Amino acid sequence: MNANRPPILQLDRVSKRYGPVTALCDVSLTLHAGEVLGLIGDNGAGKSTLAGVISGTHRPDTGTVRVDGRECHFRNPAEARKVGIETVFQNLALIPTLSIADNVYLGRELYRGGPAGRPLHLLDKRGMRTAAAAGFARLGVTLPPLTTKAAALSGGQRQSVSIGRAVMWGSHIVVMDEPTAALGVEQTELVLSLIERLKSHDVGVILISHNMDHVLRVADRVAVMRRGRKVADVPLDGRVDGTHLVGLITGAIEESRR
Amino acid sequence: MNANRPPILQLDRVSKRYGPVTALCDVSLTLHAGEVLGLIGDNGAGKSTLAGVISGTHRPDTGTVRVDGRECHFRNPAEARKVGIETVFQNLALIPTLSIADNVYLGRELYRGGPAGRPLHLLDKRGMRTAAAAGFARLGVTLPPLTTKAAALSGGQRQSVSIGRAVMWGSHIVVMDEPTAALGVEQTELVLSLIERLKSHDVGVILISHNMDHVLRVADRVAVMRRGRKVADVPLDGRVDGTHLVGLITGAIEESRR
Amino acid sequence: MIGATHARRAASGHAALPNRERLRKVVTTAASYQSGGLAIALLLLCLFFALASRQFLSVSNLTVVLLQVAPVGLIAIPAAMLLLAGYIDLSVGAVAWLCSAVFGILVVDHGLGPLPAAVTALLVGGVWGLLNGVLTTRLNASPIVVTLAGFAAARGIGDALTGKVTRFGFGPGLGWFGNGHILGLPVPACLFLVVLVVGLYLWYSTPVGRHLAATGADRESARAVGVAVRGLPFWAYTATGVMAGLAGLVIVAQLDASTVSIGTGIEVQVLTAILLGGVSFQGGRGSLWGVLFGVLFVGILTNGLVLLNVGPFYVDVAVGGVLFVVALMDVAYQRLEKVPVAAATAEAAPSRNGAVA
Amino acid sequence: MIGATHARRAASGHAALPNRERLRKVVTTAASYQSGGLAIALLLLCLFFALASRQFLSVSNLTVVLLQVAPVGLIAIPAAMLLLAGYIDLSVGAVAWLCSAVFGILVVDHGLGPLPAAVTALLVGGVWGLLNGVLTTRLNASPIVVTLAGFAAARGIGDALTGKVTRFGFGPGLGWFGNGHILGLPVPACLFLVVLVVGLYLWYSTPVGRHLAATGADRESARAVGVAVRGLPFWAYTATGVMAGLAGLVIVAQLDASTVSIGTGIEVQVLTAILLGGVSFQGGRGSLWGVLFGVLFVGILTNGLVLLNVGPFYVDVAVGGVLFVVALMDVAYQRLEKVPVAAATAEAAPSRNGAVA
Amino acid sequence: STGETVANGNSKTVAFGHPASSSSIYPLLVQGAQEEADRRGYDLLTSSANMDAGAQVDELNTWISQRIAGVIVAPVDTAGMAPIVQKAKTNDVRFLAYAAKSVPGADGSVIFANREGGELVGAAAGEWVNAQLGGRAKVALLTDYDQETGKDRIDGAVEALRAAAPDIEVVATQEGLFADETLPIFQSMLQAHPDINVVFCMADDGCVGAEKAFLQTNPSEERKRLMYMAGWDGTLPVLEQIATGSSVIRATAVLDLVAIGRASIAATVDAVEGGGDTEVVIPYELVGESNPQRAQEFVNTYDAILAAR
Ligand SMILES: Nc1ncnc2c1ncn2[C@@H]1O[C@H](COP(=O)(O)OP(=O)(O)OP(=O)(O)O)[C@@H](O)[C@H]1O
Ligand SMILES: Nc1ncnc2c1ncn2[C@@H]1O[C@H](COP(=O)(O)OP(=O)(O)OP(=O)(O)O)[C@@H](O)[C@H]1O
Ligand SMILES: [Mg+2]
Ligand SMILES: [Mg+2]
Repeated sequence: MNANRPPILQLDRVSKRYGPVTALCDVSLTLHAGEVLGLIGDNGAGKSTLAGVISGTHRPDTGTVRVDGRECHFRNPAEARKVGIETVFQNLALIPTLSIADNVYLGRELYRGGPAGRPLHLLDKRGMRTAAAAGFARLGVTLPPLTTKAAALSGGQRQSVSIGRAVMWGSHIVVMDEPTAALGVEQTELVLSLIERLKSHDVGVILISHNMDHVLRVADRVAVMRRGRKVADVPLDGRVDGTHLVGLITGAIEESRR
Repeated sequence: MNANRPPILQLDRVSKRYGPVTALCDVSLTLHAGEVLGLIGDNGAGKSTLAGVISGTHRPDTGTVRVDGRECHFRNPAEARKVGIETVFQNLALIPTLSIADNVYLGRELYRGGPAGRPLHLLDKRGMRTAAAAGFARLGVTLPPLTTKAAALSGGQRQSVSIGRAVMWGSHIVVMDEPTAALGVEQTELVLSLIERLKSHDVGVILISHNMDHVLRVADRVAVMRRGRKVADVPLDGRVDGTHLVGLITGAIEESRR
Repeated sequence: MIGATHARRAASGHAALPNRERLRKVVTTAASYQSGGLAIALLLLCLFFALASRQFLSVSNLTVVLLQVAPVGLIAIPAAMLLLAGYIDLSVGAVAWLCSAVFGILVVDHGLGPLPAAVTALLVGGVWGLLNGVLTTRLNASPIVVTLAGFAAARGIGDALTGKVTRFGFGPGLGWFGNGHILGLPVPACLFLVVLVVGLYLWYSTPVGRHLAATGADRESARAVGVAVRGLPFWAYTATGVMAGLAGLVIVAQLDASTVSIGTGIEVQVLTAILLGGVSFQGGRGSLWGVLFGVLFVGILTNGLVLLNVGPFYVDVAVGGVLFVVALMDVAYQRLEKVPVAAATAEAAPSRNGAVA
Repeated sequence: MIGATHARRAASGHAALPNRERLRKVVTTAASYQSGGLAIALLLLCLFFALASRQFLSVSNLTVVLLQVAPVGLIAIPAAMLLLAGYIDLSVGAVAWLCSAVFGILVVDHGLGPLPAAVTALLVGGVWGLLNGVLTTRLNASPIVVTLAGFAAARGIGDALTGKVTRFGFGPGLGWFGNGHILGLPVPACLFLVVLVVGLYLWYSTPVGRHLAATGADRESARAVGVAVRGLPFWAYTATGVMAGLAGLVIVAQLDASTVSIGTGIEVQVLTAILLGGVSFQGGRGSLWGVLFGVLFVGILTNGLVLLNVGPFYVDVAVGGVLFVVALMDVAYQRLEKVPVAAATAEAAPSRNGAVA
Repeated sequence: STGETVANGNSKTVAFGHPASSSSIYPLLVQGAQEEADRRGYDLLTSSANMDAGAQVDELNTWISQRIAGVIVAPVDTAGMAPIVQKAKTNDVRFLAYAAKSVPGADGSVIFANREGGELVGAAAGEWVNAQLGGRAKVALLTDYDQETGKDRIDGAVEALRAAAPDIEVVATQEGLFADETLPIFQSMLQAHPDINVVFCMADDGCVGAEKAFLQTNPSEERKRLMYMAGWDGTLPVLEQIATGSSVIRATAVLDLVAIGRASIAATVDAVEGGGDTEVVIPYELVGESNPQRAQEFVNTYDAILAAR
C-alpha cells in the first residue's frame, strides 16, 4: 500500500502479562493509511489483548503505541477514540438495556440545534435515530427498528450493530476483532465490502479473524501471533495461500519478520 | 443415516412470537440417531430460538416437541438435559466467576465415594478436576489449567470449554449453536471431527452454522430457516452445494419440503 | 443486506394489528415514565385517602405533603442517579446530621451568619460526598462498606462536635427557609421542585442519564465506548452529599433547631422511594419519574395514615400491606408489559435498505 | 490441539518463579477463605483490643462475645446464601420480633408449654420466609419491596398482637436455652456453631454453594445448565425466616422477656456482617468464612468499645473509622491479589494433550 | 362528634403526641388519655412518630392543618417546637408540652420532676451503698443522651448518690435504652468491671437486660447481695420483681402512667375550654425494697388494665 508514507499506527515492543501468563511479548507492529492488516493466530495467542492495547481497554506493561508518530498512553478507550481509533470488540460492547440507536451514539451523543442545544447538552433523540438509520442504510446494514433494545437482538444482529457503529465513526483506524464470527453469508460479504470501502477512504484497518479466506480476500498484509509473540509479518502478494498461513499459525512454518 | 428407525427428536408445528415478532412459525423437524442436521439461515431467521425450544430455554407458544416419541414440555433446560439433550448455547452459558472445571460440572456435580458421599452430596472437587481434565484430553481439547476462572479465558477458549462440556455429556442429542464462530483453524477441525465422532456413537447432532463448508462437510441433511419458517429440508447427497444452500437461505431458490 | 428479511417480517406483523399496537404504544410510553404498577398504586392510594378523609385533598394538606417529602426528595434525586450507575450511599442521614451540627455550632457557638454557616455546612456535605466518590470510584473500595463507615462516622463526628446538645434560635431568616412560602408553595417544596427539574433535565435531556444507566448495566462495555464510568458516579456522590446537607438544613430551618435525631433513618426512606420508583437494585435500569412517584408515595402514605389516625399498632401493618400491594401490582404490570416491550421494537420505522456500499 | 501452546507457556512461566509462586499460592488460598483484607483487619482489631484491655482475651470475655454474636450470626448464615444468589431479606428483624411476640403470647396468655410455643413461633418465621420466597422467586416480585413490606408488616402484626406489652416469666427451661452452657459454651453460641457448620457444609462441600453463586452471577446461564435458580433462593428465604425466628427466641430466652424492641436494627447488623465478609452486593461472589469473620468483626468491635468504655459520642466515630480502614485494606488487598488471582491459573497441573479423537 | 365546635372553633378532637409508641409504657399512658378524653367528650388522636424528630414534625403539621382543638406533645426535641407552636397559634390549635421543661409559647405543660426523680433514686442508692459497701461502689450508667429526660434522671441520680457516698466511682457509661440493647452492653461491661455494684438505667426496660446479663455470670448469693440496679418509669416486669423482692433490681422511680395519661388530656382540654390548671408537674414515687407492697399495688392496677384490653 502506502509504505512510503509514514505509518499511522506504530506499536513498539509491547508486552502484557496477566500474572504468570504472558499474553503479549515484545510485539511490534505498523499500520499504514489505507492498509488492511490481517491479524491471525491460535485461540489464546494474544490477538484480543493486542487489540485491547490499541483501543485503550488494556494498558501495556511495557512498550509504546504511536498514532501518526505521536506517542499515546491511553488511559481509557475514550482517549483512543479521540485520536480516531474505532473498535469492534470481540464481546461487542453493547449495552443490553439500551436501544440500538442509543448504543450507536453512546459516548458521542448528538445535541439539538438552536442556541440552547449544545451549551445545555440537549440530546437530539430523534436526530440520532434518524442519523443512525441513515448510517446503517448507507452501509447497507439492515436491522430491526432502531428502538429495539440490544438485548432483544439475535447474535448476528448484535454483531451487525457493533460493526455498523465502528464503521460509521471510524475515520482513521478501525480495529475489528472477529467481526464476522456470528454473521450469515450475505452479511459477511457485506462486512468484507465495508472493509474495502474503509480502505478506499484511506482508513487503516486491523482485521482479526480465524477465517483465512476472508483474510486472504481483504488483507494487504498479515501478522501472525503465536503464544503472545508476533512470529510473522508477511505481505499478501499472491504467493501466500491459506495453507501457508495455517502453517505459520501452528508453527509448522517458522518465519520471523518485522 | 437411520431413516428407517423412528426419529429421536420430532418437532411438530412449533411457533414462537416475541410480541409482534414471529421468531418461529409452524416449524416441524425430525432428527434421527447418528444423524447430523445442519440448521442454516440468515441472521435473525430464528435458529437460536429453535435451538432454545429444543433445549428447554424457550417454551414454544404452540406446537410439540417429541423425544424418542414421547411428548416433552420442558419447563427449564434441566428437564431437557434429563432426557439427554445437550446444548452449546450461542452465548456459551458459562459462569464467569467459576473455574473451568466447575463450569463443566455445574448442575451435575460428582459426589465422593464412600458411604457418606452420595447421601450427603459431598462434592468430589478433585475428582471433577481430574475427570474434566481427562475428558478434555480425550476429546483433544487443550485449555489453560482447569482452575482458571472462565472470565480469564480468550473468546475461543471459552467456546472450547462450552463445546467440550456438551460433547462430554451428550449421550443422545447435541445441539450446537454456531460452535465454531470464535475458533481457530485447528480448533475448528477438531470440533468437526468431534461431531463426526458423536455421530459414530449414534448421537443425533443439530449444527447451527453460517459456514457452508462446515455444514457441507459434516451434515447429512440441512434445514433452512427464513423469517421464522423452515423453507427447505434437503439431504446432502452430493448434488447440493454451497451456492445452492446460500440460494435457499436468501430466497433466491424456493423449495419447501418436510 | 443484513436483516432485510427481518425488517420486512416485523413490519408486516405490525400492520396486522394496528389497534392493539396503538394500545401497546400507550402502555409502553407510560411504562417508560413510571415504573411497574407504582403510578397506578399511587393513584389508588390517593383515591382511598380522599374517600376516607375529607382533609386529604385540601390545599393545606397537599401543601403539607409537599413540605414533608422535601428532605427525602432532595436526596433521592442524586441518590437515584448513583443507584442507576450501580453505586449506593448509606451515609446520607448521617451526613445530613453532620451538616446540621456544623451549621448549629457555627451560628450559635461562633456567631457566624446563617448564610456563610449554611454554605460551610453544604461544603462539608459536598466534601464528604466527594470523599465517598474518591474511595469508591478511584480506589474501587466497596460502596457499601465505605458509606456504611460514613453512616457511623459522620453521625459520630456530629455527636462529638455538639456533645448531642441541641442548638436553636437561628432567627427569622432561616425560619423563612424552612416555613416560608413562594407563590403559595413552601420554600422546601420549591427547593425540591428545582432539584427535581434539574434532575429530570440531566436524566432525560442530556447524555448523563443514559451514561449512568450504561455504567450500571455493563461497566466494561460502557467504558469501552467512552462513557466516564468513574467521573459520573463521582459527581453523583458529591451531589448526594450536598443534597444530604441541604435536606439537613431544611429540617433545621423547620425546627429552628439543630438536634441529634436529624437524619435518622432518612437513608432507608430515600432507598425505599428510589426502589419503589423502580430503579434496579443492581443499577442499569430506572426512571426518575418513577422515583418522584416513589417519593410521593412514601410521603402520602405517611400523611394519610396520620390523617386517618390509624392506631400506632396498625400503621406498620398498613405500610407493609401497601408495600405488598405495590410489589404485586408490579408483578401484574410486568406480565402486562411483556408484550409491549417487544412491541416497541416494531413500531418505529424500520431502517431502509441502502445500496451495498 | 486447542491451547496446547498456552499450557506450555503457562507451565514455563510457572517454573521460572517457584518461590514467588508458592507465596502466591498461600495468599490465594488464604484469599479464598477470607475476603479482602477482613481477616487481617480482624486480627489487627483483636491485637489492639488485647493490648488496650486486659480483659479482652479472657476466656469469659470471648465466651460473652460468642454469646453476643449468636443472634446476628444465626441469621447471617442463610441470609448470606440469599445475597450470594442475588436476593436480599430486609424483614429479618421484624420477623424475629413477630416470632418472639407469638411465643410470648402463646406461653403467657394461652399457657402453652415453651416447646410447642417455640415450634409454632419458628413455624411462623418459616412461613413468612416461604412467603418471601414465593413472591420473589415464583412471582418475580422485587425482593427489596417485598421484604421492606415485611419489615413494616411483621413488626406491625407483632405490635398489634401484643399491644406492645412485654410478656415475661417463661421459666427455667427457656432460661437454659438462653443462658445455659454445653461443654462450657453458651447454648446460643452452640446453636450458632451448629448452623455455621451446616452452612459451611452446604456452601463448600455440596453443590448448593456453587449453584447459588452461579445464580447470582448469571441467572440465565445458570438456568441453562440446570441450576435450580428458583428453588435454591426459595429455600434460602425459608431458612432465613426460621433463623430470624430462632434469633428472636434466643433473645427472648436471654431476657426471659418478649419485648417490643427485639430485632430492631438486626437487619442492618446482618447485612453489615455479610457485606464486610465480602459477599458481593450484586450476588455471585462471596465466602462463608468471610461472613463468619464479618459477624465476629462486628461483635468484637462492639464488645471491645464497651470494654474500653469509649464514650458514647465516640463509639460511632470509632466504628466508622474502623470500617473505613476495612474498606482501604480491601483496596490494598485487591492490588496485592491481582497477581495471585492469575497465578492460580498456573499452579494446577495443566491438562495434558490427548490424541485428537 | 367531629362536626361540633368548641371554645376555639376547631373540631372536638385532641391529640396525644407521645412519640415513644414502641415503648411498653405507652399502652398505659394511652389508657389514661383515652379515659379522660372519653370523659370529657373528645376524640383522641395518637402518635406514630416512633422517636423520629422529623416524623414528629410531619405528624404535628398534619394534625394542625386538620385544625384539631388541641395537642399535647412530648417533643423528641424541645427546641425544635418553636415553629410548630407558631403554626398552632395561627391555626388556633392549643399546644401543650408533655414531659418537656419549657416550650416557649406553649399553652401549658405536663412535666415530670425528672431531676427530683433522679435524686430520689440516687439517694436511695446512696443509703444502700453506705449500708452494704461502706460507702464505696463502682457505678455503671446505661442512658440515652438523645433525650433530656435521660440526662436529668441520670445526672440527678449520680449527684445524689455522690452526695451520700462521695467515694463512689462511675466506671462505665454507655448508651442503651431497651432490654435487648442493654443486655449485650452490660455483658461487656461486666467483663471489664466484674465488680460493678450500682447500675442506673435511664428506663426500667434497660434494667431487665442488665439484670439478665448479670445473672448470666452465675453470681453467688454474696455477689447478688452486692448489686443494686435501679431505673425509672415503673414498668410491669420491674415492679413485679420489686414486689417479690427477690431481684437485684432494688428500686424504681415510678410515674403513674395511667394518671399521667389522664392528667395530660385533662390539661389539654382545660386549655381548649379555658380554665383549670394547664401547668402540671408530676412527681415520681420511689418504689423499692422498703415498700414492696406499693409495687404490688401498681402491678395489680396495671394488670387489670392490660387484662381488660
Ligand atoms: N428476547 C427477545 N425479544 C424480542 N425479540 C427477540 C428476542 N430474542 C430474539 N428476538 C428476535 O427474534 C428473531 C430470531 O432471533 P434468533 O436469535 O432466533 O435468530 P438467529 O437465527 O439465531 O440469528 P443469528 O444467526 O444472528 O444468531 C430475531 O429477529 C430477534 O430480533
Ligand atoms: N483477564 C485475564 N486474566 C488472565 N488471563 C487472561 C485474561 N484475559 C486473557 N487472558 C489470557 O491471555 C491469553 C491471550 O488472550 P486473548 O484474549 O488475547 O487471546 P486471543 O488471541 O484473542 O484468542 P481468541 O482467538 O480465542 O479470541 C489467553 O491465554 C487468555 O487465557
Ligand atoms: Mg480474542
Ligand atoms: Mg443465533
